[in-house]
Amino acid sequence: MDLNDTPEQAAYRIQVREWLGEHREEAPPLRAPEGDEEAYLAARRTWQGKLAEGGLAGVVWPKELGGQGLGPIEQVIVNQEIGDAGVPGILDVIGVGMLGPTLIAHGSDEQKNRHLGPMLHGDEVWCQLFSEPAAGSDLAGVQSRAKLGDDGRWTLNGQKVWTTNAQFSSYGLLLARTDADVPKHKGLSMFIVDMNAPGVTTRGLRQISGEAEFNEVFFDDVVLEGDAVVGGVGNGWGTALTTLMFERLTIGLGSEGLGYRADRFAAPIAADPNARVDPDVRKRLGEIAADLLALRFTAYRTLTALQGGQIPGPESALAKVTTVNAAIAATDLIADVVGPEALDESSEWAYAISFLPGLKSAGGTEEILRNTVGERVLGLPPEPRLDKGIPFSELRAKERSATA
Amino acid sequence: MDLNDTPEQAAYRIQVREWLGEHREEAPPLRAPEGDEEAYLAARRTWQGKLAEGGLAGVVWPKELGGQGLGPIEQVIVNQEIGDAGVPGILDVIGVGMLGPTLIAHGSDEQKNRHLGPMLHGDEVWCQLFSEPAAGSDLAGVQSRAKLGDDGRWTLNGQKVWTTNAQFSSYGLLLARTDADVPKHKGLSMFIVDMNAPGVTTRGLRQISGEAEFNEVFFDDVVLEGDAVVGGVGNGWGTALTTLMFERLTIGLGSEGLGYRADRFAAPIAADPNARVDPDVRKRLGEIAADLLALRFTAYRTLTALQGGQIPGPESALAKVTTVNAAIAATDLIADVVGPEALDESSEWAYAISFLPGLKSAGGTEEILRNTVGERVLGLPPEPRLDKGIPFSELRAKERSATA
Amino acid sequence: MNLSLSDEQEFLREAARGALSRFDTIAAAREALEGGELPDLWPTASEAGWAGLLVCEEHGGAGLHPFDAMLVLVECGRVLAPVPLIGHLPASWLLDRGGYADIEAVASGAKRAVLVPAQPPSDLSDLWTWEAEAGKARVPAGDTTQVAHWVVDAPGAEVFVVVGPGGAVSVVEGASVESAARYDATRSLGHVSLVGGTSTRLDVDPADAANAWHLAQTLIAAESVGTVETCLEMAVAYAKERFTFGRAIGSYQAMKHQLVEILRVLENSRSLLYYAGWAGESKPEEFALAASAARSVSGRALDSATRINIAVHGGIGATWEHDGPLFFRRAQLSRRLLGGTGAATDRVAGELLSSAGA
Amino acid sequence: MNLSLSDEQEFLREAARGALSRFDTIAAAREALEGGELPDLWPTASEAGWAGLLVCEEHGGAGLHPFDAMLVLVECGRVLAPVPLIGHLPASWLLDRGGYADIEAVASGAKRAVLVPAQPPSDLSDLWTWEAEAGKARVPAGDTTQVAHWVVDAPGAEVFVVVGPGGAVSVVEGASVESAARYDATRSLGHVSLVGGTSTRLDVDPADAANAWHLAQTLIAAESVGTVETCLEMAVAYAKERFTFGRAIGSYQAMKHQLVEILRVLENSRSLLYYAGWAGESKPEEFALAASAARSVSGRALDSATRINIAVHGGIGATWEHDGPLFFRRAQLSRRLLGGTGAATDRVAGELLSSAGA
Repeated sequence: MDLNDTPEQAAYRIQVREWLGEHREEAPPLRAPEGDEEAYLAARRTWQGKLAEGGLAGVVWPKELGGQGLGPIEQVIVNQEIGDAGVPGILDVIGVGMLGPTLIAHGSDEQKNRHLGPMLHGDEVWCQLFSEPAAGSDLAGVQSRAKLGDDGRWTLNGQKVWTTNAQFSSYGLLLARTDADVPKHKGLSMFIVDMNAPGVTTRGLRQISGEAEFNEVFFDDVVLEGDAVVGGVGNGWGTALTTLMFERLTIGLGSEGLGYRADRFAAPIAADPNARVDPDVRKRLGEIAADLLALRFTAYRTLTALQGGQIPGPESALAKVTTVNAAIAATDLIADVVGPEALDESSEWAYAISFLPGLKSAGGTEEILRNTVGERVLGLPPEPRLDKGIPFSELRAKERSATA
Repeated sequence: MDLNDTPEQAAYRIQVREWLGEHREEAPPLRAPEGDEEAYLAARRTWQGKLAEGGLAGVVWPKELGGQGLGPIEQVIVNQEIGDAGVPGILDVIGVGMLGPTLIAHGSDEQKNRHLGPMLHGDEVWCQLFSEPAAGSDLAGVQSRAKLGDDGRWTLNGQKVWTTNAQFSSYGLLLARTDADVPKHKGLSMFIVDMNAPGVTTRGLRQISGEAEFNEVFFDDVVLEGDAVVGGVGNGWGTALTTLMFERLTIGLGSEGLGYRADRFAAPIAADPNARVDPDVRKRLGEIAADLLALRFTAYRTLTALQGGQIPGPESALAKVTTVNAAIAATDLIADVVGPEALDESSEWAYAISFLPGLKSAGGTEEILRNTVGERVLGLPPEPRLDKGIPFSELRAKERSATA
Repeated sequence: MNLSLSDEQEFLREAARGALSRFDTIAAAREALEGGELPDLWPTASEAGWAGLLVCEEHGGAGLHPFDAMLVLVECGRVLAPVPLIGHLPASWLLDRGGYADIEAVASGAKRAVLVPAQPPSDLSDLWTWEAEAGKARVPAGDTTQVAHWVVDAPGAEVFVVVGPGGAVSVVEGASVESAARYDATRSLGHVSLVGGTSTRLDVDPADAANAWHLAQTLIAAESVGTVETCLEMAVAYAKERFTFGRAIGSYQAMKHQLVEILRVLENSRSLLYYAGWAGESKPEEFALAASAARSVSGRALDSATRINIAVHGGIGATWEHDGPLFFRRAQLSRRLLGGTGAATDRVAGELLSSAGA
Repeated sequence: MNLSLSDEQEFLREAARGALSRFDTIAAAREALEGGELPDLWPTASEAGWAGLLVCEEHGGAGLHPFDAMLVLVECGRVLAPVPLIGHLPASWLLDRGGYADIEAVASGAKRAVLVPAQPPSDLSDLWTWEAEAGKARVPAGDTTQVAHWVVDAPGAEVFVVVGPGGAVSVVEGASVESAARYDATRSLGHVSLVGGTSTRLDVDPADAANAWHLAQTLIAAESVGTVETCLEMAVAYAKERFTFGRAIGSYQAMKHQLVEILRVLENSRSLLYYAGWAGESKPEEFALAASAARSVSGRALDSATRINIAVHGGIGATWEHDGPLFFRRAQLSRRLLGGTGAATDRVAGELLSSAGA
């Protein structure tokens, strides 16, 4: 049991640290200055380009595609050193972490050559266009339709939702239905979509807090070239599963607890002389903190597994359940201790209290995560499926009649 | 809003109280003296007979069948006065409260004439033979088999479980399968079974606490006369639903919280000067107590509904969920406060801690209760049923092959 | 024994629902978060006779009981209607008992009153206390402290009924109020400075001052019950019409059991409103226990119901356009006002421990 | 970075599982509730080298680390094996550090030692304390108090390593033990009277006395993890084979999600065993925090897992013949020993608040 680097890893860490030492002055600040988001985005893109040139982006991408051809531990070392240097990481985590690897696995040579370079360098940011208003948990139920015309081009109509970064993305990877007359998993295809094409509209989706954390994206008769398909027509579901696997990996390698650290929550309580000696407050804080501390070593265990060549399984989703619920309990506790002042709109706690209910469903509801883990990890039998083998078009008709 | 009696109710209450004042000296103690259970049971039977003669048993039974022909409020008045007088109530609550009313509703005249009198007077105690090891939540899945012979008599084989009072019952009301080749709800019939017949074996079923709160009952080639069927061959499910409805009614009229009263739990905490000022202890006690206090008025609301001619719906089951969970939380709290001494086998708290996990499942698991309330009260759609319309014999075969 | 509503109570409830339905209070709640105006419901409340609900008939009121007031508050809670009754009703009740000269104006609604409440002593402390500006401690009522914080319904009130040291009650006119809206724009809230106001002692018993506190607890409890009712209705409706994997989501146990959990805590809360109503009218020695229990259970119900409602709606339930977040905001602030759900729960324990120790 | 078990650790674990499998400890746990004899596992433990696991090699031990001891305790917990290591191991570790003369006999298992532990001071109190006989308070360690209550593994021990006032450590031989079995017959427990024993001061730092307390916390945490593992396996197996309404009960969300909840808290508990093991070996300043967190999470996991296991089994899970109740009894007692899960949770908070306040 050892939390230290191997000699090779230590050498790599020094190399990364040296590069950061030389270039940290060129980095933009961690957060955008008030009212200057445009310029800040541009600076973040430039910085991503520098990181890519320095070999600190696409660490696990193959060398021939502009990456470093290294392993997940090296990626974590880069993440840690970037964190310690107090500079931002790459802007396009979704592209480089999840969508690029999907293209690498399923894309054509032309697609890789055209897109991977600008993605890696931050010249073109990408977004993930999977979820829809009626297809969240049941992702294979997407209704966005792409129709093949006689000219070999596709016409896309539909709506996506919960799309991070759509407002400044150049491209999106989009899951659409290309055949409604086969069972739902079988009629899907994956497309590359130019976010600046005519017919694409992006609208910010405001959350409880009032901030627009996500976007809705609308497609009205958007024309896609025949070569926009990734991984073959009708193979969209398999391609999507690859993306989701890389999503889990990105989460598994993420920093502990999405920034919800035990010490952050302890600070406002330590500041209140009544609260810090109150047995009820201490019990609540102790339980929350112990849960969050566990996640730190859960991440190390995941890394150990990765080093051994294992891919993190769906059980890593349980860390998200623990994180979100602990963070909810922690912000509740803090508001109980601080009182209504903690609910002032300018308070970081009010923001977290607003943000967390949505986070509970983001990336799959807690219920769906528990189903998946129960079935895939514990081997429990699935629920009876009413949609098995039924053509998608009939499914929708059935639902409409049931709620009519 | 009035918790007082109407003038008629007040008059009835005085009448009941006077009878109890005259006869309370004849009552046995509330609990059996150590090591003298046999004699105590006999005394309880005699006392039930006296209550019946005084009109304090079978309050809601029709007059012509030995009852008083009164309403549920009068039943509650009797319960309250018996409680206040510090004497035990009737011994055979299950017979008089649930099984007798089922016979009244579905039995033949001969069955009523033969059985209701001795049941009401405690001469013959009854037990309910519904649940089986493989048919608890899914009661319609009973496997006990009754076969009709050429001589018009039935031969019964099978096993029942969770049977209260079986060890001293004269008769039982038993749900058995009489046709395995039709869907499961349709092949059931209800029987009156002589518990002293050859082939009936009763065995105490010990709980966590070490006490035998329930019994298992085995039937080996037990012969039942043709007239033992209640409510017609193949109508067993409908008859059973009547019993379950009276079960809910009995619970709805029961005393608040199955004896788990807030003040009982407060006593040991009040006795500890550290605990009684500890904010965490107080919060836990306050939450538990508030929940239990609610049930007192839930019972009054149920009574109000009964007076208005309504039958309590499945939502009354939620009171059981609240009670059991509050009692578990309360005994936990007390053991935390008192320490390991609370877990001494002689402690009332150790007994409750042992008893409560079983109570969680008794009378239907919490999960089944929540399903029922969700569907019948909130109108939520049921889960897909895999056993609909399939003959019972094929169902069992399917299960066996699935687990083989 | 009969807990049915009387015909008058049924009428009161229906009338309240009808009167409030003339305003789109939920849309207003959202707009107010961005600076929109809330509708002024006080004329409606006055017209309906709610202002004088607890003032005796000879002083121009309706002479009704706490339970009747709770029925109105349930309706307010259902639609997040900003009617300042939690402040006004206990104040009017104290003014009535204390022989306040201008009581008829208070009963008619011409003068709006507000209770500047103090939490009565408990088995742990013999102090009367006010809400602290921030932090977990409370501050001694009145005297040296001249600013009462987080007073519900203070903005716009004319008559301040202030509970001070020892439960002494004064009428202050001319107090200044700093509005202190936080997170839930429908909750009128202010810091009340008593400096510069004219104060007149009101001749009421400290026991009445304590009952005014408990009365406020029952009203915020009732309001919570109404909000929980709406959350349950919203969530159940959505669970029936939203499909996933070919089934309505309400058919899944994980959803169904959460919805039933709302029903369970709602039923428990309702039962405790009856308890508090009955005790308030017929069993004064149990009013503190009953009111505290009602606040405790309904406060926790409000928190879980507003969260479950969002979760049942999935991602969409956490968006600005959805109504779920408005109810959630209500819950987050409500549970921390008037001592918070926590103080009420503590008092339930304290009442029981005192009895058990006696 | 590498948290995999070394080959030696894998071997230690497999060997422990193998050695314990030669006894039917679960059946013995049931029989012992009715006065049956428990198997004496000390010879097995000594032979396997567990007695000297934490004693350095030059004193006849294996010179291993807390994490290795935890691996053995997980195996004990899996089958409710009554091996008195929670008392012996921290005692042996202190004896080794303090230069106890007869350490080789302790390391070989020829002499069984027990820690009479004291809870070290916290941010709230600078007292070292012992378990009270009953009630929520704790009592100051040693000095005037001459009886230590609820000492784990005291019955049958020869060498008592007593932590007294200020964290001073003494070796007492000839103390008398009143056995105090409660509820879980597999848990060796006693009240230790120091009157009449001969006491020798052991030359160790109070920091070591504190670490002995934390070490005991990690061992009871590890034991809990093993018990949770078994409960999860039992419950999952039953959920696959038990059918209701034509489906295996494990296919219902209400069951499935509860089983996943056991997995979730089990995984968190396991991670904290790693944290405690790592801190115990390489990060002493975090050992108190890590050990307390491990105890807190695994103690709560033990409680919920044993309850869910019973609930998944339905009525049958609450019967005497079933194994579920034996695990439940273990949980009910364990969570109230060695300060209880509560004191560990409080210490987690205390450690964080001290750091935040500094």
